[in-house]
Amino acid sequence: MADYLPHTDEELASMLDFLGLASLDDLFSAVPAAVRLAGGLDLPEGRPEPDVLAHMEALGEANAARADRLVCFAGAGAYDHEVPEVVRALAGRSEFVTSYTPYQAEVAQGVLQAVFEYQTMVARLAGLPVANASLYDGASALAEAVHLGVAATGRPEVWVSAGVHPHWRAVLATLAAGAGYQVVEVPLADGRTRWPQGSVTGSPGVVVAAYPNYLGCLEDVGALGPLAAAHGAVLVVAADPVAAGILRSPGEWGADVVVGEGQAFGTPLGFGGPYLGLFACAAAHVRRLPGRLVGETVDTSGRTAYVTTLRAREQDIRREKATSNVCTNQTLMAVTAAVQLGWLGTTGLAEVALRCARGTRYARQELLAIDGITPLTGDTPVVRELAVRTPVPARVVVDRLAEHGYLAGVALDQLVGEDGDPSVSAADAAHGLLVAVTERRTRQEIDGLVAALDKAVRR
Amino acid sequence: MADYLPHTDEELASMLDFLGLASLDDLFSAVPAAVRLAGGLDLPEGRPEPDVLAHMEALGEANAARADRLVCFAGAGAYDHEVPEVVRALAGRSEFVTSYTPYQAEVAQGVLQAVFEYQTMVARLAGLPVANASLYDGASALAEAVHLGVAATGRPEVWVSAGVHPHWRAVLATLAAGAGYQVVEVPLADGRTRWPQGSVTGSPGVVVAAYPNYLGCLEDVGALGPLAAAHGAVLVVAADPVAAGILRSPGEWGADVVVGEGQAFGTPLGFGGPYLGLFACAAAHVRRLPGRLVGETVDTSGRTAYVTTLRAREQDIRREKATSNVCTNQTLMAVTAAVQLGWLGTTGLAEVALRCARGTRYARQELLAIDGITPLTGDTPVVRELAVRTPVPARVVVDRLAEHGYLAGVALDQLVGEDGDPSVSAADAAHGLLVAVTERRTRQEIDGLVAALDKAVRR
Amino acid sequence: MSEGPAAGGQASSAPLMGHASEPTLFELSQPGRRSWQLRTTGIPEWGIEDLVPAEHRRVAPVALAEVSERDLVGHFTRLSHRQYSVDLGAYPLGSCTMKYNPKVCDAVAALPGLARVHPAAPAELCQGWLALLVELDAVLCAVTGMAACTLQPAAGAAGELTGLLLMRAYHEARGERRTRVVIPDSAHGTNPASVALGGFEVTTVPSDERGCVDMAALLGVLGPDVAGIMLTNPNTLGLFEEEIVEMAGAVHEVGGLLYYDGANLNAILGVVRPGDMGFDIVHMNLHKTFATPHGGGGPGAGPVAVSSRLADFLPGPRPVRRTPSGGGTPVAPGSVTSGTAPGEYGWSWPAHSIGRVHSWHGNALVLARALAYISVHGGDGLRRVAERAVLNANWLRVRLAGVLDVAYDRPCMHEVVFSAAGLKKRTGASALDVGKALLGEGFHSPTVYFPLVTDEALMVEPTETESLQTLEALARACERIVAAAEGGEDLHAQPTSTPVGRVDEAQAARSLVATFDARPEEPRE
Amino acid sequence: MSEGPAAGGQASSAPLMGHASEPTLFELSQPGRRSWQLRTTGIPEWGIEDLVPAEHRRVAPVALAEVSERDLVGHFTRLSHRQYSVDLGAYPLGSCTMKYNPKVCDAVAALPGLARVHPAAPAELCQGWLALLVELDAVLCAVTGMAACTLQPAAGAAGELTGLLLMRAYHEARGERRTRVVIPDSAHGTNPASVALGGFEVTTVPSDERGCVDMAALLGVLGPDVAGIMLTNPNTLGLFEEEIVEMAGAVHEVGGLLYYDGANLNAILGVVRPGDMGFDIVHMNLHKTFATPHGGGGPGAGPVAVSSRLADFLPGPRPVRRTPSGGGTPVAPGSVTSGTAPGEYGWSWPAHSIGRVHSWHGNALVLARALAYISVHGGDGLRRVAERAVLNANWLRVRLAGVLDVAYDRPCMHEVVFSAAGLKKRTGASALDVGKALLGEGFHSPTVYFPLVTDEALMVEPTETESLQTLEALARACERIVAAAEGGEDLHAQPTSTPVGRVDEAQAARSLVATFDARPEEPRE
Ligand SMILES: Cc1ncc(COP(=O)(O)O)c(C=O)c1O
Ligand SMILES: Cc1ncc(COP(=O)(O)O)c(C=O)c1O
Repeated sequence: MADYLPHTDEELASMLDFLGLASLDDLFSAVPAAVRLAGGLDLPEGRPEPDVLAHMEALGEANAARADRLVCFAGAGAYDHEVPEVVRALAGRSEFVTSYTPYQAEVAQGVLQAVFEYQTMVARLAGLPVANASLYDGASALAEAVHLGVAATGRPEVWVSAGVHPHWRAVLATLAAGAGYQVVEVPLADGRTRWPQGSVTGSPGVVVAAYPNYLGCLEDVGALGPLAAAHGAVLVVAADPVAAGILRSPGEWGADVVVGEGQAFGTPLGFGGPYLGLFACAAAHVRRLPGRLVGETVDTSGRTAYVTTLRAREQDIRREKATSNVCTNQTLMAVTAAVQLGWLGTTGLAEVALRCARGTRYARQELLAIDGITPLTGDTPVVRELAVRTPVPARVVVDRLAEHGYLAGVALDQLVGEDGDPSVSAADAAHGLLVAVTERRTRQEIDGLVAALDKAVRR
Repeated sequence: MADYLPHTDEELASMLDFLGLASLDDLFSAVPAAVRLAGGLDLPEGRPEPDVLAHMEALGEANAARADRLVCFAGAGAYDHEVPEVVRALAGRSEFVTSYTPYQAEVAQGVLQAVFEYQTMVARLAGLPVANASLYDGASALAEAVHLGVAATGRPEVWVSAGVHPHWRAVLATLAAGAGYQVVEVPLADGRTRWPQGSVTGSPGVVVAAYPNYLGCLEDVGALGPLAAAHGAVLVVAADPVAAGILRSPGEWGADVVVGEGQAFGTPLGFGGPYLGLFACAAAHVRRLPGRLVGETVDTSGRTAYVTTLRAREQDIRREKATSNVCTNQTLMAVTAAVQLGWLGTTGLAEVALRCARGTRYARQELLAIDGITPLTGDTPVVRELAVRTPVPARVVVDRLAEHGYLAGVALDQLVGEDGDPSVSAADAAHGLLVAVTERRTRQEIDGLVAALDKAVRR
Repeated sequence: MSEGPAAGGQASSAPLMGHASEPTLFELSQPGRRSWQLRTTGIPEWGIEDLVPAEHRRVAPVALAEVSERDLVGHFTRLSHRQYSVDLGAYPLGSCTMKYNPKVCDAVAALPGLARVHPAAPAELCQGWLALLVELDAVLCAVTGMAACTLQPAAGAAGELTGLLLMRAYHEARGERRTRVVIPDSAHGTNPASVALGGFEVTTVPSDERGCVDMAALLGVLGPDVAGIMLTNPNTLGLFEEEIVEMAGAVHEVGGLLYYDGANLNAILGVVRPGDMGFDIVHMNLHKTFATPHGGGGPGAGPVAVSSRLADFLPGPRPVRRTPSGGGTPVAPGSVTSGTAPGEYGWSWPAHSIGRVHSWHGNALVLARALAYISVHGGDGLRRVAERAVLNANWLRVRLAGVLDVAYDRPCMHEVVFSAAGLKKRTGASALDVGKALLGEGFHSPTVYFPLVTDEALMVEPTETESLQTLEALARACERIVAAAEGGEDLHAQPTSTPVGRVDEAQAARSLVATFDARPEEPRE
Repeated sequence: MSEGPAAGGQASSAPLMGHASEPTLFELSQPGRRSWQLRTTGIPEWGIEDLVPAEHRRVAPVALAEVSERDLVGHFTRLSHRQYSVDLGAYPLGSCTMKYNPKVCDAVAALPGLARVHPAAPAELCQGWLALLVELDAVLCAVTGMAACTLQPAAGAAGELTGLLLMRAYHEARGERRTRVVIPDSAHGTNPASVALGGFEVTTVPSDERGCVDMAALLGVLGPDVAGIMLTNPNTLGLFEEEIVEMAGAVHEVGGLLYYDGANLNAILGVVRPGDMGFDIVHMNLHKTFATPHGGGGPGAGPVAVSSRLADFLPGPRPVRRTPSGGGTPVAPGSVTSGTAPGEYGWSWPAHSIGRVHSWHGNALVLARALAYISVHGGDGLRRVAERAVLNANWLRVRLAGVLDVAYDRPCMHEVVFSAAGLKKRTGASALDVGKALLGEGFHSPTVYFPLVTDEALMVEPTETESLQTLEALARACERIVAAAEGGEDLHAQPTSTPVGRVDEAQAARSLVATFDARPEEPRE
């Protein structure tokens, strides 16, 4: 009977008395008797905290793939980056963790200012003037960008590169069913999107590309600005925010909207969530920006202060005219990202990106030296991740390597799902392995992976 | 070259310039050249945080006895009690962790009030009116109590029951060498101290007993008040603060000073430290109370406020006339204890003590059912811990049980040391095993221990 | 800030030390400083030229702040001191269920066995996580009285949209094209927005004088083109829709579905289940009902549970306990253990799945927190939660009846809506003024101006974790504030004891400064 | 507190929300409430009568507070908001070395492999801990230039007493009974107190006009009955004792030993080692020099390192790397690895050990923090620490020279002592007043009235982790304060922006209320 309720028996009695009620049941007299639960919930009895914690620990033990047991070479949009204790400690402060959405600015300057700083950082990363306070994850950020683009152009045709993360495309497809978009997937070849050339049919309101794409490749994003412009379409770039530390910003490449997955900035792998949807856009679109936005202003005595602003775009004002329904977002992850990016700073982010690229390059060199392993994306440059073809099915490789202490990567067919991906051949899906090398991976670990893989593909 | 220093190269230059110095070396011109370190410290190069953390983790992996790997039945003054996350979270708040001794009360009400609450709790536990803000550990609390007693009575003869923790007695002996006390150890038989009866020689200024003693036994403390009074001595009781949850308080038994080890209140085993020296005393001795003391008062506008008080007892005022030199104490552990005792509350402390007693009783019953295992302390009642004789040397038992996942207890000879303890026969020391059962131990764990022990002593 | 440099070590921005503004991290920055430290890797240190083709190379690094770890810590610690939170005091924010968040859940979410698992790990290597999700799925079905669940939606609104897409898929599968969704006028703004994104039109039904859906009006708008209705019960006025069974009958009669907005589920835990009331689709806000904390605005989690006829449409893949045939089998709450047989758990796609609604599997660590919270309480405990939440709200309703006007003078559920309309007319003090004055009294403000159907609404949700003493203190604070207003005090000046006074929202919107780079040249002060 | 009940959920005591007092936990208590939850054990639930003989049984339970977890969290979170700390801002408290405490050390101290190890585990089962201690021992010897070390003393003062007992044992082993220990008049109060507890008499030597030990006076007090001298260098005035080599010679000449009080070690890390200056015994304050944080007053750690002739007297048991012969071998810093051979590390008793000085092995988790801190810095890094600490102090000394009087106008080491004597004479504002006013400016106060040899001392130790911008802001704050005093403002009213104003210390001492139970019947307010 342990719980978090303060009421003593005497207090219960006196409160009921105050209300003129005979029992706690009487509180629910408005609930029709016919539908009231007779026997209580069909749930096990409550258990004390330490028992529950022990159960959760046991569940954790049953996860062989934990990154403290298997060296993590899996990526595909979720990465094992360095998160120092200082970031965990600051972002974990209970004032940030246990507050609500900052509706009362006078007592919410902590979250508001942190989000303001986050917005600044994301905008700078994207190379665009404004960023919102976060969305759920990369996929939802992409979907919101498409909502924005369609609303801005009034054209529901959406061209999406197959280099965009398969799950994000899947989410977009799900939501498009409601919103009524026509999504056209543009396939890859050798790791590059084959955008339609010259005069083509169709009239996209939105064009979506990835930079680098989910196979780690740097595509010719330079061509996209003109392509989108030619159609009067909004150009959305799904960018990897870590690689952005060494790459030209999507804004410079002409993107109108930049979206991304911000997990890399201080958030644990956490089996896929909570993560962080990054969203930045050009000034022209600021009043269509989905979700919350923090602005700087002053208080009555002229002191700098922060407040959520441009509420008129939001669903609680626009109701059925809203183009987004997001309310609760991922603020704590945005605050975490602000702390992590504060920790990294100008030089640190560049260094992390550089180290990822170096590790990827080293792993590529060593992996391709294994007999039977070939690149999946030709010689298209990769900086963040690399896709190789393995002689045995990639799922088998992953299983075998787990026995040697490595999570070798992500098998492509697991990622693209049962139905496959039009841009990946069935054979490539089955034999494609996506390997991510973050700045945390050492040469020794890569050499170990390569040695184990060498054995595994020949067994 | 990663460190925590903010100085940029430009700033270094400008600061040196401001001082009219040519180099950083010039800052040390007062240091005679002859003794200056030429080649720098003979230490390895600095390593980045993640490398150091990994090294520390590896050291932790090399500790087989960690309580998350071996079920902990070791006690002897250091216990594996429940510490909920809420206590760790609150006591770990950085305001408590990174502040200094509360010299500036206006900005230290947090620590001061928490310590005031701690003092109240310790005093109530002890059954005495006042408690200090903490001492280093149980041993140092005992030594300080003896300092107080000798100073109060002016008599340097100290009678100490051999039921007092062997290490505490050892520390007392070490410090007595400086202070010039004559320490007389009074031996145990069957777990009870054989205090001198009738008219005896000697004139103790201080009498020290343990309740329960380190073998877990409840001694006849009722006789001690009169004994001490007969000699005009100060009665010091070293009490286990958890068992105090169900035992008559030492104050009720007539103690003038109560000391104890407060580790049980929220502090991890931590290989023996930092722990928490508990210290409470009768009103008569308040001006001799060692260490810091927080008092309640008001601020200029009459608001309740807290401040360290009776500073005049302290070493920074009394200097060579001080009877204690303690300055830095264990405040954070005192704050932790206040939180943990706040979490336990009146019913929780009693419940923990009761559960320890039940577990000890159950373990006793099951252990003594093993062929060849006998009690070491006869039928003297035990509530906190129990000592048994094992047919094979206790150290061997501990080693063997470790292979089965148990830290079976503490081998007596390890505790009493190479020179043995006058109150424990050599045979008992070699074959004595001290088993502690906290409220965290389940029946399944005890049954497992017993089954493994049964096998181990017969192997 | 006082004149002088922006200094990392100056605490005058912490309320403890005074009320200056905290400089931004960018102002604390000095080129050449750093906090970061990275692992030694031994990998060849190729230059950027060797790694990235010239045209892709960034010309200048992304300009972030450059601060020492010491200044980073000072900055964010001081910011935390400028932030109210449940851990500091009561947070009676209506519709938000700001109850105490047990710390044990932080420990759960930090377990390396949960926090450090990659979401794309093969099922074989993450059996613990799958078991956890399967267990939570079963538990949420038991709590809501539904048949199956998706854990993917990341928040309540995402759950709403998912639910509406399920509604659409369901009707389409039956060859029906229904275009309208009915929503009461007291509904939360996310409901109509979700309806629009789901590709439906909104039909609004008014509330009657008792604060409930006007039954006659409802009957009037129902028809064969109605896809369904979205309700929360208790509704956003904190009142239980007593005619829910009749409403359900009427909606089902015309072939529509009932959607339950779970924002108010806290009130009825263990008392009545949405499924038993006739709902077909239910979203839950785990960050409210199951205390997974709200994180200053998120993350949340918005699982959606459905009746059996909708199960085949749920998003995929779903975590399941595997059967030899390869499909999933339903599990009973509490029947999941960690001593899983190899391959016991896996992923499965519902036959007519609408597809994914999340990059991965939902806000997994939030889900783990919710399961821990529920496990500690058990069935009985959850019922106690509802009882105490409702008791607290009613106690405040009666206690404050003479102080503020109760919007609907009848027993409420877990929250109660007051109106400051009378007060405003008499004294000029608005709902907002009362809320701001409460800040100065040591409490968070209630929700103001929602629901829209109540004039000058003050929506108070004390939650079950606040004590009678706290309720009494809150009531006295309200009394003092109202008395002050009646006594002629101008509440517009409130609050005065907070880190900043009232902020100029109009200026924020008029001259938008949403990043540091958009700051006007001359400093404001 | 405003009138009304003491309410767990009212945050008006948090500076963020106003400045009321926080009720004690006892006032928040209500019989019947609880926070605790304990494991299910399955052990028979014997009653107390079955377990404890009647005469030993407690009649009534220990009266503690009874609060909900929610109120526990609210209370201590609010208390934390009433507490200044390094993490909030600069803490230029002289002699205390309040530098930034790296968070990585918190992670180290929380590692289950370190935090959850029982201290009486057999050496075989705690090889990692033993290796850690052996490594730290070697590192501290390298830093101080000594031969061997004990890690047991729990703080600086405990180290002092240990050192004096070593001194005593050393002389006694040589058949000498020396009775006096020399201490400069600027020494910290623990030094004379430790001398007394060590069974020696104190002989005080004065400082000369340059702030250093008066050499002539020292020579005058030395003799065959002098056991040794206790010094800190730089001394408590922040000045380096330039004649240290001569002093060491003179003390050694008469057969005495030199004790180094390590409170100021931060200033000379990597620049000069106490061993090289001629010291025989050195204690270190790891909580100062090696940033193990000070915890609001502790825990600290005060290891004592000694020259080879004192090694055999060290407290035991000592952690050692085992030799086949059973003894220990010295190790080089950095040579310790975790891939230990079984039984590589063990415990060993020095031949003539003075005995234990701690219940177990010292404040082990503090020691682990210190080793982590040192490992990150390495030899070079520690030297940088000293350089920057000294640079910061000198910069402030020169920067503030026109504002406050520098006690000794010459280059200082890591701290600088100002005097407010002149200011006080001119304006009535004392050192204390300046310190209190600094609180209101967002800084912790310097150490005031220590060292005793300086009138109206303000002892400023900025430490190396504060930035130039922070120093400048601190200097400006001092300027503002002095200007205000010169302008006739009464600084006695300061601080006004803190949670409480100046506290009545006299009343605290006069009518002692050291527990809640000692509170006078009627409330003060
Ligand atoms: C009634 C109601 N419905 C829906 C929502 C939206 O939920 P979320 O914020 O989790 O997206 C809210 C949140 O405030 C709500 O109060
Ligand atoms: C010069 C000096 N010596 C000794 C000490 C005592 O050290 P500790 O507080 O760690 O016992 C201090 C502490 O302030 C000090 O400043």
